[in-house]
Amino acid sequence: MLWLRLTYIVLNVLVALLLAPLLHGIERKVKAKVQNRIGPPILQTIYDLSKLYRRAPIGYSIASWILISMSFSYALILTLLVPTAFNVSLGFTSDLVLVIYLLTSTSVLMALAAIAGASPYSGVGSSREASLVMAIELVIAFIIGTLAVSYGVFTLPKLLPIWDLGFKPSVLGALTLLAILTYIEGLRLPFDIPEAEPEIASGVYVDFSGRILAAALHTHLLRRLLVTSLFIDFLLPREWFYFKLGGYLIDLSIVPYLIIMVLASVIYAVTEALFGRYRIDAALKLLKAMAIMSLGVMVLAFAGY
Amino acid sequence: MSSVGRLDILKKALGIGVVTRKYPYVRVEPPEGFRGKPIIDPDKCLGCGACAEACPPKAISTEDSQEEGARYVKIFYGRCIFCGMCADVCPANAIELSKEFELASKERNDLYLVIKVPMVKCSVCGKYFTTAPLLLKSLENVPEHLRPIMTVCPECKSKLSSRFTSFARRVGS
Amino acid sequence: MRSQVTEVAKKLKAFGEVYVRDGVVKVVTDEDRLKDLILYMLQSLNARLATTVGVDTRVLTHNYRVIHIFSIDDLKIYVLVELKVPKERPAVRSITPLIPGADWSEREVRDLLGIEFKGHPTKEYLIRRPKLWLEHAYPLRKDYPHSKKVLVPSPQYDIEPTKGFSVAIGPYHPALHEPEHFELVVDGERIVEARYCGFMVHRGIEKLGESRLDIYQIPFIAERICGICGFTHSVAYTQAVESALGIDPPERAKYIRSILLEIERVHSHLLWFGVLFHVLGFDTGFMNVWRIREPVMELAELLTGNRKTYGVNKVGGVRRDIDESKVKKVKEVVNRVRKEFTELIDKFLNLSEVIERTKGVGVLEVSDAKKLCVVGPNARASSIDIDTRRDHPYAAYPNAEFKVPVSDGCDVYSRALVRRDEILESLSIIEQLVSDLPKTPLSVEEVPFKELSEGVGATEAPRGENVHYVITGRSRKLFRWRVRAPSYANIPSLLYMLRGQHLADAPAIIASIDPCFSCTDRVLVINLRYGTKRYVTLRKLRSLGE
Amino acid sequence: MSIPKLFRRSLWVFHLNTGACNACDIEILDLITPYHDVERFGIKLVGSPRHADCILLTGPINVNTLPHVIKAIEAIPEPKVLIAIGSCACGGGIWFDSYSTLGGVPNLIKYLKEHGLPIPNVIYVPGCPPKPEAMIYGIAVGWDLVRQKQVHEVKVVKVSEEGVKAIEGLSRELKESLERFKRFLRGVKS
Repeated sequence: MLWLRLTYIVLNVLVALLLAPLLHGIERKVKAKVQNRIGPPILQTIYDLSKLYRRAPIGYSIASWILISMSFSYALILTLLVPTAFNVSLGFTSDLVLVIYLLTSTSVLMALAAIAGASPYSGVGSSREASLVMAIELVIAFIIGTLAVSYGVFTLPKLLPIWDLGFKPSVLGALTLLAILTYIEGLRLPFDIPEAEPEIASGVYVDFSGRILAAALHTHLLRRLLVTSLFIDFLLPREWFYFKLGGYLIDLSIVPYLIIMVLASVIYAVTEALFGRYRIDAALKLLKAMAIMSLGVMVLAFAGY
Repeated sequence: MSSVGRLDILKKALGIGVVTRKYPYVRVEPPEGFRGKPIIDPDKCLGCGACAEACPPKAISTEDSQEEGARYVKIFYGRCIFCGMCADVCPANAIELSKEFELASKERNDLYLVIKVPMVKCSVCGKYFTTAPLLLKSLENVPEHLRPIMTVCPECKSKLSSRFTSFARRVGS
Repeated sequence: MRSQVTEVAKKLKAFGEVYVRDGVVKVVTDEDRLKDLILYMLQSLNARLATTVGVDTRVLTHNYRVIHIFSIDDLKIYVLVELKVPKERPAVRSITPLIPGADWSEREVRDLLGIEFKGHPTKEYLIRRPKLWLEHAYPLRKDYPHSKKVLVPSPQYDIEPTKGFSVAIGPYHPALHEPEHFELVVDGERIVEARYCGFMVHRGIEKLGESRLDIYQIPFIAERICGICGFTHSVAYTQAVESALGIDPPERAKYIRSILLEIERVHSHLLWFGVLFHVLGFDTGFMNVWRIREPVMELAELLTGNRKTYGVNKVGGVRRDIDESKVKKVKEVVNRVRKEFTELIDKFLNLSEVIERTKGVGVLEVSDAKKLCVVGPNARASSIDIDTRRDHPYAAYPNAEFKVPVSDGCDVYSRALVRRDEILESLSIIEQLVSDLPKTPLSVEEVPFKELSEGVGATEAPRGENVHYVITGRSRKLFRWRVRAPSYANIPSLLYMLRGQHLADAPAIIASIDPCFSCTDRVLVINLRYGTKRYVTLRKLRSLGE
Repeated sequence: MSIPKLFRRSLWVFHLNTGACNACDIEILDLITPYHDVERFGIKLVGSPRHADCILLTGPINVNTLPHVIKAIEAIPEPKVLIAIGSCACGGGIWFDSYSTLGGVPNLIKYLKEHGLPIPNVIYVPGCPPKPEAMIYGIAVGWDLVRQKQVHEVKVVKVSEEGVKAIEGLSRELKESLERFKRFLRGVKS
């Protein structure tokens, strides 16, 4: 059975790598439809990334090359931990801490790589990315904290899905906050401040080019996919979709997972099309309010509800 | 987060639907009177060069080559601003602005339209001095007996006339 | 109007000889009487400086001339203050200490003609680049051939490193589709100080107008001064030449000119709304407003044969007619644009994040606006009620009633409101003018040419008052042609607006005055992001993080 | 000299205004709006030359912008494409011989050759300003999607037979009258 688990894990990583740009393509298509235009083909982001991977970077500093490849590999490790297409993950105790660490460090490494670029735009972009992501990760940490506290369990596979572990008001609060956060974590429009193209000329990415830029964009898309699938894993009862085939356990939960992910990106795209961009201080004010709420929910969890 | 306003925007946007024109798969026809590519009609062109004179960006140039005995009127579409001054000043209405606007090209040489106009030799010194159609057109309003003089180039004409006058003075004195 | 002109002329006699010709009063004065003449005009006549013109008249009178053009709005007249400048070491007293608005035009005359201005606050160049331009190349002097390049044979490309930590917006910045350059010295996200260095789009328009082109070809170069408000320049130019030669174009030509001017204002303001929403990140607004704008462009293409450069104007009249079928199409497009625009624009403007990023942002105080002689929607948003269509009526505006929207909000939001009302006014003007087009020929038969006569032509461009000053030369060429575009007066006001604002709002503020840099020949260079390598110290990183 | 195969499906474009009157620039922005929407071809406007594959150059390359145009061209990773938009870029426009402009992309390429700098593939899109469809057509020509309509053309003006004979007849007549006049002169002198 070990080799079956291994194939699932490898498949999991591959599907995540391909699904992230695909969902972004769907988002761009839906956003275009809302803006009364045809919009790019669904596979457009995959074409962009494949073109960028084949192009050599120009005038890059070694520091940004190393930092970006580190952040890309962190994102790959993250796909091992969070079950996306198949209900399988490494699943050792307190892997949630690693999930939070990896999520935070991918964006911090991106900010550091941007500073290495030494242009004023990337400097400002990295400062925005750093401050924004700190606020978001704080809220995610509180949410995962409440889940762990309310169920007394600190390994991810045991937490999934929430239905079997019974419902508590604190868990409900945590999950609604996580739902809003999956939108913000993806740095979608009101919050796409670090790479605000018209303001600071795609701030964080301004100095990357060719393969480095491809890796940076791919990491960014992967993070979006993983946080959304983290949220969906809590709700999706994957056991229903198992079925036996000659002694082996075939996991078909990829089908509902894909349907929900596509639905989620359509909803995200429509909301993104209807928003302007917040200024950094307005965004931080909103995130501070969410942090206080999530702290309240955590206190609720400690109190035992 | 005034969501009511946003939903109206969404409703209106979806109501209008996709408005993209699928060019280049669908042909786009510019309206009447569109100022497109200026085209010279070789049957009417006299090679007089009035258009080269009037062209604000000097996109039309004329060049006489003595070896081939022809004047080259060249339009460089790269610098043409499609203003229509050449069409206004052309005495023979040989230039008119077509509705053609797809002029993209990979080589700069493709952007040239060259009109080769045969020229006429001066019957005294044998140098090419004007184009044949221009000479024929200007012959119409020259009285019959003076027509032969039109085939002499300006320099020779001035030399001849100066010799005539000096001779006349000598005879007169 | 006659009495006011003679009355002003009598008052100005104390300062020098006075010449009067239909609405233009010229005072030839000298340096010592200049100061109190300017003070007199500022205080009692409430005049506003339009621009300063430097003319190389060494061929005629062995000296240079500097002419300050003032506009007295309530009396509807222009006053030209002329100073003679010696030939050897050309220098004259500067009026910038009295009127800050004259700073740029005086520096331009110094750069291009080599006339020194005594007492001018800054020594910085405006157009020249010391490292790029030849040392003693003064292009606007008559002896300088128009096709002699000013480029130093082998310029080096080292771009001066930024002083302190400054973020430069431009020259190739996605928010601004033109190469303009603002150096914003930033502390964290807050702008401490803004420096503007422009003049990258300087194409030597005035020199070409004097040398290679004759008065019939110049409307085409005037139209390409600015790609968005090109037709206002060509109308201002033709009116300047017509007032210099004493021609009065037929009524129908005036109506067609006004109709096309208003069509250009509608498309320019709609474009501005799109750019503002794009800069604020609200791309759906940008897409929708530009979708509404597309029929206006196609209407212009139907009427004039080209979407942008109308090419319909010529000295003494118009080259194309608007016949019955086109009038119907104009009315149809006007109704459609009005319906769609009014439906959507209010929804876009009261979105919470749009309001939050435009209300109270980029404030220009009324006193600053007056001091800098700001024009157009910027001035009208800071409660200065000036509009050339009403103050110096031209073309067919006298027989169209329209009100001039003014607001006292002084910020980006009120500029948006002023522009929204102006679009609706323009649409109603187009409807009024198109419905009763008079039956007259399209242009004057022949153009009598007078040598060495002056003319001032002004129009209300979408961005403000647009002044052209013309001296006619010999054989249908011009002796001097001066263009003062509206953004020329608006850009200095930007430096007041940008101080103390958020960096994220800088593009929105810059876009709020709708700068048209190719209008003002003014754009500039920046230290390109990969120009100089500079590593950020830890202390700087922390200061960034606040 | 067309757009490489690599960019057939995804062409990232950087807009470089070298002192243009910005009629072409707002037509480039028009390409993104609903009526023309070039994103359906995978074309995207990017904020930094390093991300770009192709430069949309407008304007007659003003002297003051020259250092930055060269920096921008160098900053594009190989292979790079340059599309000259509008008559200012293709041939210098009305200001081709002004003292402060280089006079369009042909002179820029000559300048780059002199200084030994990289020369990109060039596509010319004439027009003042070119219609948005003309720009899409230019990119389609670059992708070899469509046949290029605008080709170098030489037209010869034919003169009618009797016209040529008339001219010869007149010049023969003139030569005879000149001969007669010379004989008359010799007669008078002797």
